[in-house]
Amino acid sequence: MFDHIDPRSPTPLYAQLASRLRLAVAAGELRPGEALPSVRRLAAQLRVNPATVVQAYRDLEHEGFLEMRQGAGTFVRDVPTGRRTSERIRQATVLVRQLIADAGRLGVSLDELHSAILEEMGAKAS
Amino acid sequence: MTHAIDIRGLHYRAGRSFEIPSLDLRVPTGAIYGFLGPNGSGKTTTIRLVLGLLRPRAGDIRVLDRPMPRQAADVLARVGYVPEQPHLDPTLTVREAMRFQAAFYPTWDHAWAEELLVAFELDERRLFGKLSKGQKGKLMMLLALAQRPELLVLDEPTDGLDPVVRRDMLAALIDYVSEGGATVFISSHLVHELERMCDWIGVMDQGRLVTELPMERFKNGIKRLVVSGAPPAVAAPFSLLSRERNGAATETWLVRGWEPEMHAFFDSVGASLQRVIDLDLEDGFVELLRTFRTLPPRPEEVR
Amino acid sequence: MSRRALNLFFMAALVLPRALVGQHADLVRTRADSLLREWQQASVLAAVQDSLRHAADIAGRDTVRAGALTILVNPSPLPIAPAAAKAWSEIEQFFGPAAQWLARQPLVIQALDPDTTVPANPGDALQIYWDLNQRELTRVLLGFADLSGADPAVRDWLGGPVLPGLDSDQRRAQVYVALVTAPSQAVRRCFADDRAACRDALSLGPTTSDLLTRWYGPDERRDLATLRYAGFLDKGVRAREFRSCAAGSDSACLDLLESLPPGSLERPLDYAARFSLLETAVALGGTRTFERLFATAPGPMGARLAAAAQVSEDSLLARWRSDVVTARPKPVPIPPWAIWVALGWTVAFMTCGLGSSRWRVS
Amino acid sequence: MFRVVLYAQWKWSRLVVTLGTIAAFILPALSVQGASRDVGSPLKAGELLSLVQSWGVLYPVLAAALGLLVAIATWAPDHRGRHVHALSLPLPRWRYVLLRFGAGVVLLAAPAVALLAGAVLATHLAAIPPGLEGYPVALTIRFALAVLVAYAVFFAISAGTTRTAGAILTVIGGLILVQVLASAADVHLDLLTPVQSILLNWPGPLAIFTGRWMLIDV
Repeated sequence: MFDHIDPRSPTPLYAQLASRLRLAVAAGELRPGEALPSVRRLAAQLRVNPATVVQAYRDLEHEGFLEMRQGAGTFVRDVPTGRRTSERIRQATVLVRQLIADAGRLGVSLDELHSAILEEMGAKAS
Repeated sequence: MTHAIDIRGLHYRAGRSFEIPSLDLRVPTGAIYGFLGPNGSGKTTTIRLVLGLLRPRAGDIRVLDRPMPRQAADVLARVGYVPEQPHLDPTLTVREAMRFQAAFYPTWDHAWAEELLVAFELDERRLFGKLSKGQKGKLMMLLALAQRPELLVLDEPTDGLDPVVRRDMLAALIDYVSEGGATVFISSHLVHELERMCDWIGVMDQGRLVTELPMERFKNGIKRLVVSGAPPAVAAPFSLLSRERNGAATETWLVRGWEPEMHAFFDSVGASLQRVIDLDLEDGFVELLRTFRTLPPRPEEVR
Repeated sequence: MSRRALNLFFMAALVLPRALVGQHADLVRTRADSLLREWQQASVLAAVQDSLRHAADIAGRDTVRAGALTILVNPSPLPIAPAAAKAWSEIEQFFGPAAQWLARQPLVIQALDPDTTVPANPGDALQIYWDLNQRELTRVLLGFADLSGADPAVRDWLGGPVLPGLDSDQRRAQVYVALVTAPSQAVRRCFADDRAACRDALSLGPTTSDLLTRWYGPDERRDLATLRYAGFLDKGVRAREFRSCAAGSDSACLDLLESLPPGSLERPLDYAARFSLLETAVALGGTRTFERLFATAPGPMGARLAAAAQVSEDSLLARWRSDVVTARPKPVPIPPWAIWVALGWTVAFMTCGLGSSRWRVS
Repeated sequence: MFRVVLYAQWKWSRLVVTLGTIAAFILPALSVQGASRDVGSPLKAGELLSLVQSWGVLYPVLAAALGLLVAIATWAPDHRGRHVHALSLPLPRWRYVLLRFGAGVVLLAAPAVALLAGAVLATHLAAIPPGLEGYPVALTIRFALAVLVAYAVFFAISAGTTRTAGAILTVIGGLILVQVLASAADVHLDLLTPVQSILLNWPGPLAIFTGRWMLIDV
């Protein structure tokens, strides 16, 4: 789940960690009520600063995905399905926006982009 | 105690060869402080001064809130040190080296030492001299960690070691830090490793401290801007480190202290900011050093 | 050519022909006669030359007298008067009135400038550099206050000059070591407080025929014959007897040792031992001891010394032995304070180890 | 703390110490061989003294060798690690040097005790002629002091950095050089004998070594 954390990327590690967790919860990899690794173990495993892990857990707790029970650890909250789909859509728009920015830089026009997407999706559908 | 290490106006000179004219360095308690710098920039000397192995000519060094090197003996009992060159006696076996070290540190944790011994897969009967470079590194880390220090001073602990050994050592280090909240002062050339772990970065070059910032501010602070149509002289809200023309239309600026809202500045001077390129720690470090050596040193706005 | 050189020449000339004894005996005889005539003529010449030099020595010196001590010395910065006085007081204290005999034996001193002159021909005068201080000069003078002339028998018994006793404690310690280590059964018995053995060891009694057997035990005799005097005995007619002695026959060894020329067999104790006995006699007899000694009739020294010291020979020997035993030298020569000095140095060097590299990580 | 330093030091110098101990034990016995009771004709006093004296010269040699080798073994690892380890230990430098020195002294106690045992045994077994006596205790005290002084001297020299050791050697070298030059230019200048007399006579440091080492003496 956390295999491609990239310390070199400009987005801070806690943000990368948080988005990975959010995705996992959204995609159902982490079922509600499941316990997350302790800050100490995850930090040691990923060899990142413990503060990074704590901040990621706190952000997600703030967003309602996780709950940190004092002394017992961190658990996945029961997220309503609507919440999970809206999260997935949000992820999709982020991906698309990134795609468009890259296309612009490469001088690819929107129509060409659109037709490429349809073609790819068509191949996938058939 | 706000800072585990607090160096003010340190001046040190060894013969004619090398000098630290004046150094101010402060490591917040509980931080993992990465100490970057090219070879020969005085990193190891600074570390030895912090540990009281060397006596400064002037300046005030306080480690764990105690003056060094006057109270070196008491402070060193609470500091774990992994030197650049393993300095243990080669004729002692791993077990004997551990027993030797344990006798000197009141806070030595025997149980944890055994745990680490197993975790690091060290054969306790082998002579220290016969261990591989990686095993020696692991043993040094073991000895430093097993004494449960409040401050860990690591001088390029993982340099030149294979990834597996590095992973084990850093995992144990992070495990200890996250458990006890100890402070780590680690110098290394493996920049991306520091990037993962450190929340503070200090850069040293030619005996002077270039900058000392939290990791985020260091990384976000340095950007490369692709600009077109900018007038030659410009007074910018950020510090312009270098300007290079690439092709007819655009220039690449290297800037420090960049804030997102500074986009407006370009409109005000009639230039257009095409792109903001982020730098990772390594690029940032390299660029910083390159420009630092060209620009005359001027007092940094620190923190 | 001085007389000594002349004698040597004559001896060589005589001894050499003996080696050719087998050939032309008459030729050798005529040769010897002509040499004899030559030798007589040369000795007359030598005598004349000596008296001439003697006269030259006396001239140009001033005489210094202290008691019976008369010294002729050329003018020099030597503190001769005070040294002579000091020496005389010591001589008189030891020899008592007998010291007057010294008046007959004036001492001629040729004082030399230590920086320039190198002592040329010795002649009779005692040549000394004049940078000696008074104490050293006194010892030199005492070294020449030799009373052997007064009683040659005492000198022969002693086996050395009859001088005033100096550093007697040191000498007695030396005698103690000799008493313990001398390879002679008489000495060992004397150490074990056997008076008669002491008498023999100090050769105080008449030289009887069995003295040799009393001096040395059988294996000591064998060592003497086969090692000490091998050079003389393992030659010519005695070679066979030498081999049988070496093989272990005691009688052969005895004959060999008795065949040695008289007086050449070394006595079990040395000059120091006998001189310490003399000192004990003076200690017992007081200052007139030597006067009485020189007055006693010639005979075995034991009786003469006892008479001079006015005590029985037995008690003289007892006192001498106890003096020597009490003068036993200290065994291991480290004085107790040396232990503290050594420990002090140890601590000193240890602290040197401190300054090594406290601040310089080399 | 002392125990581990002692153990570490034992590990470095155990060969030297064991050999030294064995040598110290058998030396007295060797020095009186041929004088033991059961031999036919026991040695005469003179022979015994000369025998004991000839062997006696080995005591100071053994003492100096032990002092030198143990001192070198003491500081060798530190030099190799260039003293970083020692200085990073949480105790003041003087206590560290004291521990090192103490450990060395404890190790050197073994040969001294062995010598005492050997000497007592030897004087007991030897047929000592009248007038002579055995001095095992005095000899052992002297040997122990000699070992101590030797150990301290070499301890100081090898504790110093190569610079201080170099300085000492240059001083000695300089003295000898000046002496050689002086005698070459036949200038009447004698440096060595006063230095030698200062060192070798009481209360000089090396005076303990000079003189006769006699297990059995007058």
